[in-house]
Amino acid sequence: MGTTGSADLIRAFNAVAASMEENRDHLCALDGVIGDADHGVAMELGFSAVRKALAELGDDASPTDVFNTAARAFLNAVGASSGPLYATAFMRAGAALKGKSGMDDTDAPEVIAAMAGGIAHRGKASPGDKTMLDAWTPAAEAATAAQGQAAAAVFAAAAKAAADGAETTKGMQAKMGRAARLGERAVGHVDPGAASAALVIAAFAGALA
Amino acid sequence: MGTTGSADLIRAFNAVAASMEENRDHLCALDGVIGDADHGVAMELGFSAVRKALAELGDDASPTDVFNTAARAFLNAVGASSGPLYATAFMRAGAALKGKSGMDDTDAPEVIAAMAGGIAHRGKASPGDKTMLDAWTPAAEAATAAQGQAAAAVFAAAAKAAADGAETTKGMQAKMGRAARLGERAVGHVDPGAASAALVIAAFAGALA
Amino acid sequence: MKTKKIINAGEDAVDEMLDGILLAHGDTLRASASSHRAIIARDGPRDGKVGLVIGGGSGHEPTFVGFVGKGLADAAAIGNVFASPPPDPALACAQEVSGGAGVLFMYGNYAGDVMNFDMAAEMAAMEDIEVRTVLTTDDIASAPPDAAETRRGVAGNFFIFKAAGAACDEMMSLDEVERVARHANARTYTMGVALSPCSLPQTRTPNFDIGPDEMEIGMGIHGEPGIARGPLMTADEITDDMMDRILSEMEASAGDRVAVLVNSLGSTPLMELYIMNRRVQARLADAGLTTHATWVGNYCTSLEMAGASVTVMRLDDELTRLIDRPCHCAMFRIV
Amino acid sequence: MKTKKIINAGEDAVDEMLDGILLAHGDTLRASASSHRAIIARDGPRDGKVGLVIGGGSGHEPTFVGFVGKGLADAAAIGNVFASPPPDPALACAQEVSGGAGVLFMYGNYAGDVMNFDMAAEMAAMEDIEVRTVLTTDDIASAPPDAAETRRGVAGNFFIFKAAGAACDEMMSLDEVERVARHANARTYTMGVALSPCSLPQTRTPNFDIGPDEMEIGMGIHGEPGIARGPLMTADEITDDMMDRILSEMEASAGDRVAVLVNSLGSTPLMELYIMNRRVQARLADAGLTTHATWVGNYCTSLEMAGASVTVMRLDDELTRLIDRPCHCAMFRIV
Ligand SMILES: Nc1ncnc2c1ncn2[C@@H]1O[C@H](COP(=O)(O)OP(=O)(O)O)[C@@H](O)[C@H]1O
Ligand SMILES: Nc1ncnc2c1ncn2[C@@H]1O[C@H](COP(=O)(O)OP(=O)(O)O)[C@@H](O)[C@H]1O
Ligand SMILES: [Mg+2]
Ligand SMILES: [Mg+2]
Ligand SMILES: [Mg+2]
Ligand SMILES: [Mg+2]
Repeated sequence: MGTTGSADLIRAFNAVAASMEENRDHLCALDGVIGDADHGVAMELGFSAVRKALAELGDDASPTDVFNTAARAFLNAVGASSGPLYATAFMRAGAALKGKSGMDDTDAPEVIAAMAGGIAHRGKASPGDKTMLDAWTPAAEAATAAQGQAAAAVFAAAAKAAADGAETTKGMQAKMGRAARLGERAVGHVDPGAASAALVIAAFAGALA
Repeated sequence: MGTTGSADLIRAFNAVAASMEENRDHLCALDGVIGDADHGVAMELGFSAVRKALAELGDDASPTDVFNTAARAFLNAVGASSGPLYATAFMRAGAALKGKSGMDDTDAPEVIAAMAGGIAHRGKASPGDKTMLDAWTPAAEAATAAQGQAAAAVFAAAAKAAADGAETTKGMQAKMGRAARLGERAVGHVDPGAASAALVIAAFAGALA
Repeated sequence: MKTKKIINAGEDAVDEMLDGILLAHGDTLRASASSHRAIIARDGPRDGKVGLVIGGGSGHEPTFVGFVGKGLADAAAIGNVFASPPPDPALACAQEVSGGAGVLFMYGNYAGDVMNFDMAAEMAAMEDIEVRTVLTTDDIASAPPDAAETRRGVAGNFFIFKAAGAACDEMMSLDEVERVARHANARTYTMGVALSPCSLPQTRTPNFDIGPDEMEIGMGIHGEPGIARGPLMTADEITDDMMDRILSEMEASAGDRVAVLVNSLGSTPLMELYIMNRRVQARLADAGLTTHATWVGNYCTSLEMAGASVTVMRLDDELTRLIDRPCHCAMFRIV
Repeated sequence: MKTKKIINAGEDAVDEMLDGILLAHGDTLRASASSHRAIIARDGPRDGKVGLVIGGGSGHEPTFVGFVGKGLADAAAIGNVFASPPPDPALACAQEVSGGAGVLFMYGNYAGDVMNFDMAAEMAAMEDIEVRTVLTTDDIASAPPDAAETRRGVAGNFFIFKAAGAACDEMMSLDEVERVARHANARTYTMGVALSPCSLPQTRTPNFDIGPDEMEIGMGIHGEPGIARGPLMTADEITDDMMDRILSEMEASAGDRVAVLVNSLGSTPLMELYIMNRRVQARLADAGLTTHATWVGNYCTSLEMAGASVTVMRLDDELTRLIDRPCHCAMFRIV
């Protein structure tokens, strides 16, 4: 059974930062259609702040330290909707790993579910509301179903489910966030937060592989 | 020997108004290059105010009344540079015809020279300064040279000279008006006030023919 | 091709703006020592006075930072462009302005702002600072009347914050200030129209597409889609459309007094705003209403977006007194 | 394709704007009975006070009409967009504000304005109103120092009018007011940069062409060509270029005090202006100068043109006192 140490988690966060940089304009364009065109900026800014904060962590940082540091850095750099949502997600992930020196493969589903739970708690959205939760909820389910596999495989399964979930948001009317006032007009467009969620999990999966 | 009555003069002013309407955007474009892009608006507005004011004149209006009415209407509608210049031109033309019931063919050169003189007096420009005077001064000279011909021919000769004069402004650096700060950069472009002057005189010539 | 802006690095725009603001208005404003995104009125805190904290994303200047000063807000928490501030600046604001009588958070009703300010309120509560929250929801284009509480807060902030700030300045209790703030919000109605987009400093890409002869009625101040898109109409037609909607919701009776704000979203010049105001006032007069006061200008902007909004606040004696009360802010003054 | 504007008929824009202004600010402004393009302060005339009449083309709002009010100008003569007013409104202003101590005409140095206001001054003289004229020439981009008297008047009007208006309000004699006005003008330096054009309401066509990544340094406030065109630079580079030129002309000594105006030409938002101000203040501090007061915003615009200007006025004790003196205008207040 494998264990993902703090250094690996930091590498994974760095991979997310690189992915957000790459996808910034795409995510802004998605947000431009049904929101305020800044989601890519928020995600890039947030994860580049995370990368910077993690680079300053000592070698003895625990996985909980890594996630808590990421939470604080993301929140303070971003604000917006994504800030509290991802900060809460990371704080819950950190709590799930409390006292551990690494994330065991068997911890991976719980970590993903904890993040999804944090987002649901903070944002009070329900599945089908056309938010990032429509990527995170199926991701958590897929991760749970992949229990027993290596962390990379768990994250890969979650990433696949998140991407499919993001795709389903096209058919939804938004109930939360800026797009909620659009009614019918939001239908046909992917929710930017769901799209970025799939990228975040995919970057984790890639880095852990 | 022919005489141009007040009604004919009013027709001539109306022809100018029509010409300015037609050339508004062209004159604005010329002004856009070396000035503030409004010369066509000013000329159209001015002569449409003239047309309106002249339409309200009684049948017994003298040529002097026509020119003075035009002066006041133009000035008050326009302001700008063109307003005082044309108002002074028309007031001088009115003065030149003082006490007369019509403009005799032999008066025509004096009327044109009076207008040119009014513009020179008000604007204090010299020939070569790249202003409307570079159309009006040669127009007055050509009109004087055409002394003895019918008014229409006098105006036609003046119009031709004004058009040639306007063309020469291309080679000039501006010394007066908004373009004066341009130095070299004004060279190569026709002065909008000179261009419109040629059109004004040509419309007069056409209406009197 | 990137849009043109007079900026340095896009990601530094907000902090450099705040530097410039503090350099220009250091006599009335300062940054909190604990968060440079918390801008505090030099006047205050006052013992026993409720502290008013406003805030939200940048890009709407003079909203929010320009409305910090004696008689209006005590502090503003400043986010990135079009993004709620995180909890820390809001918490710093609460700490700095608390005079022992509680703190009121007021901001536009956006999901992100609610989450961040709520987190800050929880953190303040742990420090024994009582925080209440009143969301502004004046944008009548953003939801039907039966869901009025879900509407966005837009330019009407100006009146709603002003009333609440004056109530604080009058030393009303937190209960009373909260009541005034809710009352002011309930009586404030805004309709906007957008003609052309703005762009974020970081992307310098237009934040929405719109045809060269189109306008969008009800567009949000971050470029969120509105309620109808159509060909550009005349000033009178646009204003009539806005006033029809405002008047039909406002349920005013002849003789009522109102305050009016005709606001530019950014690049729409005063000339156009005053042309609109001419029609606004005609419509109010037709409805038998009396205009107590009118403001015209850039009060709640969306960077360089073209467009305008009309806000009408239905006054009563209390609101009239509060709106008239002097205030002294960096970018707004009543004497 | 026509540019987008919230207007009715283009040729009605100025008069409809004035209607809207009077409806919004009827407590401080009125139109003259003899010319609806002559906007008069309700406060006044005052016996023995010099009357200050300002004016020029429309499209620069809040310049000129917004600076009419107690302590600043007594009246403004309003022209068509970017066109001097004819003599009649200027004459009406002179008649309305004359308090027996003479009238000062102040306006930007443009051929058209000079001709029209001079005609009005002659007409006023025939009615035994003594009129003096001081032209503003603060645009240092518009001519070299050895031809400073031929320069255009631009955003620096704000300081120059303010000083003269305060001098009138202090009941200085016409000689003294004229001296102050010339002195204020001589100490005021403006540099501007334009990024994108505006368009007249009547033509709705951009008034100049500029590349999508270009800017023009020194462009006039009517879109008159400037001194250099080049690729868009950063805010700091642009500001440095402006400040280099201003500081090299200003001949200030370390310890001198200045007043600063960072002005939007129309659509450039406050965020960009404050980013510029950050650099302006750094440059002033580097030069050992002290900023006495700073104004940032839309003070002298060119409709919706994008761009900005920086004005620095080198103060002495008298100018400091005059700039600080309270004034109460429709669109500008000092308390
Ligand atoms: N209450 C919520 N719960 C979960 N996700 C939400 C909620 N509100 C908004 N979101 C997500 O946030 C995304 C927008 O994020 P972002 O653009 O960064 O913030 P903002 O809306 O403040 O500009 C939306 O696409 C949506 O997925
Ligand atoms: N002092 C002057 N004497 C003669 N003509 C002048 C003078 N100043 C300007 N003009 C003319 O006026 C024209 C510009 O007129 P117009 O655009 O209507 O006014 P403005 O410059 O006020 O916008 C110039 O092209 C020039 O021919
Ligand atoms: Mg967004
Ligand atoms: Mg012109
Ligand atoms: Mg946002
Ligand atoms: Mg002009």
